[in-house]
Amino acid sequence: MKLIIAIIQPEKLTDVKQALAEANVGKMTVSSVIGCGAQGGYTESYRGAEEEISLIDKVRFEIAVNDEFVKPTLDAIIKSARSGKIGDGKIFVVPLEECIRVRTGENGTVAIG
Amino acid sequence: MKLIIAIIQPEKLTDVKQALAEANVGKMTVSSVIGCGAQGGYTESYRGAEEEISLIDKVRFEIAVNDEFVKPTLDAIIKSARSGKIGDGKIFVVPLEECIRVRTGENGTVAIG
Amino acid sequence: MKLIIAIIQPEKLTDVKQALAEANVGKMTVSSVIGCGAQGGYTESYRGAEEEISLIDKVRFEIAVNDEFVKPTLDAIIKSARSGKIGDGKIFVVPLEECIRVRTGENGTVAIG
Amino acid sequence: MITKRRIISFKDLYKMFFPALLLIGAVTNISAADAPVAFAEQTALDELKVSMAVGIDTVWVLLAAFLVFFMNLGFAMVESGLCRAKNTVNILSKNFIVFAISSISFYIIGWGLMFGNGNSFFGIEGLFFATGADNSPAIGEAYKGDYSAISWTGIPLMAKFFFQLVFAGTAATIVSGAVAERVKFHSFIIFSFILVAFLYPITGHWIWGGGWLQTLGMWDFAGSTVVHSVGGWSALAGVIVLGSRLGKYRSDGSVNPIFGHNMSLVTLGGIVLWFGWFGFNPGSTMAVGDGSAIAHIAVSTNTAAAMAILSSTITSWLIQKKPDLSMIINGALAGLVAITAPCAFVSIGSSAVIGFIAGILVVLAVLFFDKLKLDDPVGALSVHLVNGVFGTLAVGLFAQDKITGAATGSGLFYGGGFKLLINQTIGVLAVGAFTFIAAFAIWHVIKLVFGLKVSREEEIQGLDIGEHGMKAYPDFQGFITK
Amino acid sequence: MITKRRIISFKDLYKMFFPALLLIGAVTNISAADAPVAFAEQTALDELKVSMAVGIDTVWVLLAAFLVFFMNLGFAMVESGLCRAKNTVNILSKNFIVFAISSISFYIIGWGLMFGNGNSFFGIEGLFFATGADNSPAIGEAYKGDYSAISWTGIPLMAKFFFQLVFAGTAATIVSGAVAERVKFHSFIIFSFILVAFLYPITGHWIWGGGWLQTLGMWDFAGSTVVHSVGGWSALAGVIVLGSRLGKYRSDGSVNPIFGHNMSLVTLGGIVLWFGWFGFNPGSTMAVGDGSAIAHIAVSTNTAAAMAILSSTITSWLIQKKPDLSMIINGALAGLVAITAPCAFVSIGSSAVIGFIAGILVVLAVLFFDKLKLDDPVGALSVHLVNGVFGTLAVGLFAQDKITGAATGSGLFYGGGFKLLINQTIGVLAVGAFTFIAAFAIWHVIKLVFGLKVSREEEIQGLDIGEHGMKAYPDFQGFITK
Amino acid sequence: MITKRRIISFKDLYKMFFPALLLIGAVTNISAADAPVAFAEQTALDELKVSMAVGIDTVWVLLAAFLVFFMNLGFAMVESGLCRAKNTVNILSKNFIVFAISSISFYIIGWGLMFGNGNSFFGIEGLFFATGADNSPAIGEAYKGDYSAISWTGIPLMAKFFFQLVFAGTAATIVSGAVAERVKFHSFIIFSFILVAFLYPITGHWIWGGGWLQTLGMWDFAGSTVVHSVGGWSALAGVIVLGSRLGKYRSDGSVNPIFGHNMSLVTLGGIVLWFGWFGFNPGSTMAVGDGSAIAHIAVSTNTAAAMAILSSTITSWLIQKKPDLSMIINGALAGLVAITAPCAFVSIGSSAVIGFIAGILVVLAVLFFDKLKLDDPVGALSVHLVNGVFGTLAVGLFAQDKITGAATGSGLFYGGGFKLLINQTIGVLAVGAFTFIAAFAIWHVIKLVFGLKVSREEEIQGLDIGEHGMKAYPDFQGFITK
Ligand SMILES: Nc1ncnc2c1ncn2[C@@H]1O[C@H](COP(=O)(O)OP(=O)(O)O)[C@@H](O)[C@H]1O
Ligand SMILES: Nc1ncnc2c1ncn2[C@@H]1O[C@H](COP(=O)(O)OP(=O)(O)O)[C@@H](O)[C@H]1O
Ligand SMILES: Nc1ncnc2c1ncn2[C@@H]1O[C@H](COP(=O)(O)OP(=O)(O)O)[C@@H](O)[C@H]1O
Repeated sequence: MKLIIAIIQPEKLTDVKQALAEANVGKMTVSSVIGCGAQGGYTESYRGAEEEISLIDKVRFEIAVNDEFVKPTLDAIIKSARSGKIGDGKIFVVPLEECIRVRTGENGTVAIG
Repeated sequence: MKLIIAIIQPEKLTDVKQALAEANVGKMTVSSVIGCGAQGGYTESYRGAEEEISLIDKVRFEIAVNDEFVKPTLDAIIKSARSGKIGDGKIFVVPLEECIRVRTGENGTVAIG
Repeated sequence: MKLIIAIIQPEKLTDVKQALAEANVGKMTVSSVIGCGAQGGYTESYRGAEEEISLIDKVRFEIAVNDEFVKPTLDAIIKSARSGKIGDGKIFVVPLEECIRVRTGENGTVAIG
Repeated sequence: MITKRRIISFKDLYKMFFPALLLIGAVTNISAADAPVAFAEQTALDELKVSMAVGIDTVWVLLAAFLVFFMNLGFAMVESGLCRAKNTVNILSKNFIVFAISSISFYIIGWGLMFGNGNSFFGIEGLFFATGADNSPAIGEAYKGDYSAISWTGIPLMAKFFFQLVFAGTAATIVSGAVAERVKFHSFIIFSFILVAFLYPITGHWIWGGGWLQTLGMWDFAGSTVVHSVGGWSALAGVIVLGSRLGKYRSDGSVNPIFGHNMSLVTLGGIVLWFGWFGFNPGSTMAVGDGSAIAHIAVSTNTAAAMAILSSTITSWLIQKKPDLSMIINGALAGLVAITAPCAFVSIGSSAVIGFIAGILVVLAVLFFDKLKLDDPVGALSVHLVNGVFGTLAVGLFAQDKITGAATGSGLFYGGGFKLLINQTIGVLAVGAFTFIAAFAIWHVIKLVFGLKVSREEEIQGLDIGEHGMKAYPDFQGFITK
Repeated sequence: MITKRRIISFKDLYKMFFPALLLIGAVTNISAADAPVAFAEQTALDELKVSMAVGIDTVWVLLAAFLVFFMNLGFAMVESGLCRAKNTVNILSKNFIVFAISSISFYIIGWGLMFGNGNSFFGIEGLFFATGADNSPAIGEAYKGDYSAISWTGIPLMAKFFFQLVFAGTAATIVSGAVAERVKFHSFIIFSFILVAFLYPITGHWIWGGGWLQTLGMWDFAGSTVVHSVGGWSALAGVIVLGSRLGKYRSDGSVNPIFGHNMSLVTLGGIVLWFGWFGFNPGSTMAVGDGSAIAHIAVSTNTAAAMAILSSTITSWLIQKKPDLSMIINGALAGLVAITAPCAFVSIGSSAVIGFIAGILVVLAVLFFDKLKLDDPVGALSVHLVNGVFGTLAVGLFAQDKITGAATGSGLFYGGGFKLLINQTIGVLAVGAFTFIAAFAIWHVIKLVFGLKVSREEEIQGLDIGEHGMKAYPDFQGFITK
Repeated sequence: MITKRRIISFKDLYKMFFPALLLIGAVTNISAADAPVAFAEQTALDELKVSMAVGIDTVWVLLAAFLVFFMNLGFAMVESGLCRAKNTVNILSKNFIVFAISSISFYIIGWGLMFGNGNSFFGIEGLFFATGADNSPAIGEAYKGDYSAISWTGIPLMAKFFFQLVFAGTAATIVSGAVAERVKFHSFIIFSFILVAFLYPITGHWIWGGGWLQTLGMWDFAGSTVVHSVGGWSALAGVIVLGSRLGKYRSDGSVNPIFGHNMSLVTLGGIVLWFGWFGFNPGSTMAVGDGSAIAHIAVSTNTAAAMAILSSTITSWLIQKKPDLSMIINGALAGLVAITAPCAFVSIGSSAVIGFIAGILVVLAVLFFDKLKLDDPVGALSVHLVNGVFGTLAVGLFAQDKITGAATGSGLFYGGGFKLLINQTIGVLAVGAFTFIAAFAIWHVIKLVFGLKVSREEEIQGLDIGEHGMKAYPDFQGFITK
């Protein structure tokens, strides 16, 4: 089992969700983050003082999947989140040792979906 | 050492915190997320247009624990977060290679608590 | 490759970002969390009712780095986030199996930076 | 109401005399003094005097009414600000629609029940749609029509109606806050309609419409009882029938604070209400006269509010260890509610004392109602019920006969003995008993027929999604990427 | 405007007579009845009468003007609340600066074009800076100056100017909401200047400035057409030229809801607008007289708003399954816009019917414009255009001759036949055609010269950062650690 | 103040004459023309005239006072909106309670010090609780009482008191914003009490209470100096003694922007203040007369605000590259402050120029104070101090003798030479020196006795938790799951 963490552009949220659904990945946890990378930021100006904002709004996906789902999930995300512009984001894959469904207490691969 | 990630229903936050305390797990990081899974969403309607909201508010726990604490922590969460209804959430366990306490620079198992 | 997760005091955000830049770590994802640990909370009082707030605002860094960058990154964070007071925070290091740049599809160590 | 007829009879004498004169052609006390030759000019002068006064008085009453209307904003902001974000759309909707409901129900029958000529208990003539016979702005003897009880003011019928309408609307908005965050939208609408169509006008008739309390000599200048405590009693009944919000009281019986979501809105609302009160109290003269009464009332009203802010700040500081803004704002409103009945009958000094007491009362009342597990998210009971009662009784304590013209007789502290205080107490008890029992029954019927409380799930998710399918702050609740 | 001159001529007769008399020294109908000896006193009496009236009327008109000015807050809050947080600074800036623009452009030339003596189409005399010859407060025959069309009210020139200015400002703010979340800041400013300097005054001259529609006998008491539909037509042209917001319409053609970010502000704005309307409509008498007209108008205005709230709630409940607060508030405004033209010409009962219809119309119109893919974030078209037109036609249907004094003749439903309805229709069509075409051309020119829509990237990031370099709620958008 | 006595003496002549006449039984200039037989009617006429005027004037002054009171909302919203969410409850609390403090302190002694008969420096008679001898509404010669300096207006004492009270309150609210986000709650309360009880009334006495500046011939119609610069000087002293907010200035000396948390509230507040200014300036006539003065003032006030918005927008656009809404709103207020002194003494054209300059000044001043590391979160110094001074001097430059009746003599640009300008300058310097030094001393004493600034930890966590134990927006700050 793997835990897939993907950082994408906010406006891609629905597309990615869509694409994941088509890849039969229907369960995920999403959060609002700010990120900094190659993408240039912008300047905010207030009452004559300026500030360079380099942390830009992004959306973070956290998806636990069984090994056979890793590839399709990654492909779905890449396909749907890519605009080709700097700032498209990253995907990280972390080993997942255990997964438990709170409702039933089931664990392991059956608990993921 | 393990990093335990738990996604639960917002209204269970205090109960889970309570249960963890009783299990002598007093340190944690919590964040606000939205999640999608088996639980059905709801429809928002605005000025005649409708939208299906499938990403529902959840609370995310991130708890680093030493191995002997994994079981009690999981049990505490399951016990306290379970309502038996769809949407109760998931727990993920990820291997934790290192843990450092910023204040002191201590690391490893001593730094966790 | 490692995924470094750091929880710090909000007011240290700019310092840490600064220090990371100096350590040539320019890419990161940041989020707003609340945490509970040794640091004491405070009491909120409203219309005669009181509540003990033990979950305090923190900032969470998530940084994917290649192995040779782990040490400098940790040092940079510790150095810049430390105030010596309880509540300074924690750093967690998790194994990172894969990293993909959405824009290009590149993966592995090249995709991190 | 007698209150005001007296004010007039002492302050705007001419008003009582000349119209009569103009109609029955008698000789006025003034022109009597002059040579007959001057008579023609004299009457011309009188005519002018009256016609001018009608214009000025109408402008004053309408502008005051606009200010009172504006209090709807104050209530909407205070009440939504003191509740949670997830219930904001619902509270705003209730407060926005409730004045529309009031406008219609008061127009259909409320006005007639309250001011129509009738028996000691309710109006009978000109009952529907304010369309009874009426020769306003004729006043006093000269008035011929179905609404004699309010014929002491020389303004057009529609001006009288509109001014009274905005008062009726206020009573209904009071209830909205107390039952917030759990009441079903349509059930609240139904109750509001009944309140303004029947409950409010009936007790209003007793005190302002020529009913038995007015005859008895119970004085309520601008409505501590007629408006505020009536709203308060109805709210109390609602809170009891409805029960408290989920999680308000911990298993150990202690109170779990449910924080209001927006103190900026609460403060905004508080200042708007204070502003509107300058229409509510001074406007209740419904005549300008020589201006001294309205000026006095403006100052007594403001002084009471100011003192109540100080005393509620101190009380909250002492009890809660830190000054609680929500308590301070409740304090200001408490002072305003308390001075509403006595504002024209007491000295500025007395208004300061009344305000000071009100500010302490409201803080203690909030804690008290929570002890009783009566869950009132916005403090409506502490502000409008407790201080509506206190303000009405305060007349019996602090009144100074004719201080602005009204022959109230003096209160206990000014050598008037217990007479006035007893009348006030009778009024408080009678109105309280009637309104509470009737409201209690109505809430129950509504509960049986339509249901009253939303489901546990809806309460957790919030009434905004449940009742309206939308959020108040979509960009800040959860997050949106549009 | 004739409307009002008639009101005066029937209700404040003396106003038309005495000043003339005072100047030409003739004998008045009243003093004529008296013995010559009484003459001196009589004139003194007349002088007093007039001088008093000037004071009262000026106070009334200025206070009403302040209320109308305050509507700027209402528009700013409703419009920003119905848009997204990321565009809030931009919308607020537009609404805040637009009244400044209007103040200047109306002062420079707008007032002159609208009220200056001229031909049937626009004013010519005293064109610039409201500095034409003028002997206000003299009225009727006695008036000598460049602004005869508005000489029916006996107040100082600056009072007339200020009251008309706040109306002009309203027309411009209407446009702001419809083009929100995508229009370039400076392009909007330019359009607003032109609108208030030329478009608004020209059609205004037709109806209120002695132009051809006024002569024809088209009646618009407080501006359903002059103010609201003119704003609406300009907005419609803007929406068409500008195109819709990114992502408003899904590929499948369905509508993607773009939620307003702050329902508390929307409600606040709605109540403020309702409050301001009590200056807008009753104030348009521009004279107090015996107060009966302004009282009637206050009640008809409020009744229409109340009924519109109920009907829009019901309609929205039926169509959307749950009552949508944004629709209910649009409903209230729809009722107010619809009653603006007829408020002084119809009975309270009729105003209830007009309001009820307006509330239904506005909900259907919102759905309708979305079907046409005309993207109007705040419903400005449905409120101001659709109901501005409806309200103007309603005069032709519900008018009752002289109900508050104005000799409108009766409408279709009151035995007046089609005459009035036809005049109203001509007015609606003429003003609509002229304003829409002119506005359409102007928007196009601005588009070519300065550009109209911000870039896709800026629209995604939000106009606040793009146009102003700042956020409206930095502590809640993303997060800040200062 | 002389200002106003003159206005009256030129515009409402009868007011100065008849009451005297009524009391000393002399023959008026008018009745003199008539046959003695007409005398009786004449006096009756005069009586009526006066009694009517008292009513109208009282209504006008009270309604204007209500508008000025409402400015408290404007200040509360502008100031809290320009600060951070974590300090909102504290700022709202300060602004809400400060008017209560003012009401009490001005009632206890402020009024007496300011308007009581006394020497050139402060009032002595009728010092406490506004309870001195007084036979208002008698005016001029006819007035017998302790408050002669304000006997030029014929309204009841309580109306005079209330109008002056709301002005005093304004001065105190100005300070609140400048010291925001770091001052201890109770220390601020103490300062406010002293300011309104002593500082404000003393300089007020100099200019409006019959003091030496009034005698000298220094003119401040509605309070650019008396109210705004006094508030500004007190704020400046506070800012210096208090020091800047944590992290406002970077180690490299550059300014670290600390964003205001809610631009919607700031805009709301800005419009409310503009609205309230229509009571502040036109209301300061404290009499209606023939309405021409109040109409002129309404337009000059509005024109200055509009021009200031344009010039501040342009300036901010040029300097900051993008138009900064917070600067534009400061601009509007700057224009209003600047026109406060001259509004009744200058032409509409001049008011446009004054406003335009004010809008530029305020933007430059904001940048300037930041250069000096004087940390003023809301721009109170730039708006009220800088433009209060500028507006007062503008009288010396743009005044046109008797333009609305007041014999100010003409300013430098209208052939009056330097005389008036010198008087104005003396006034500015004297009031500035006295207020700044006194305020500086008081702030220091408070600092020593009670402490002034909250701890570093509290400043980081926010004063809402530190001083009040609650958050302003609990559902949006961090997150709540209730
Ligand atoms: N090494 C990293 N660790 C954590 N987050 C990263 C890392 N690299 C990129 N990100 C996230 O991905 C986002 C996009 O990265 P960026 O470098 O701007 O674009 P691109 O990936 O196309 O080069 C960043 O804003 C950040 O949130
Ligand atoms: N595979 C997964 N990856 C990430 N988050 C998940 C996953 N499965 C469930 N979740 C989180 O758990 C929440 C509850 O899951 P859901 O399927 O709705 O209920 P249940 O776990 O009882 O079946 C989801 O909203 C989501 O946030
Ligand atoms: N075991 C843990 N798991 C997850 N988060 C932790 C853990 N320990 C500490 N944290 C995070 O670090 C923050 C600071 O920890 P705390 O114990 O208060 O200070 P210190 O680390 O200096 O002892 C906490 O608020 C919490 O967010």
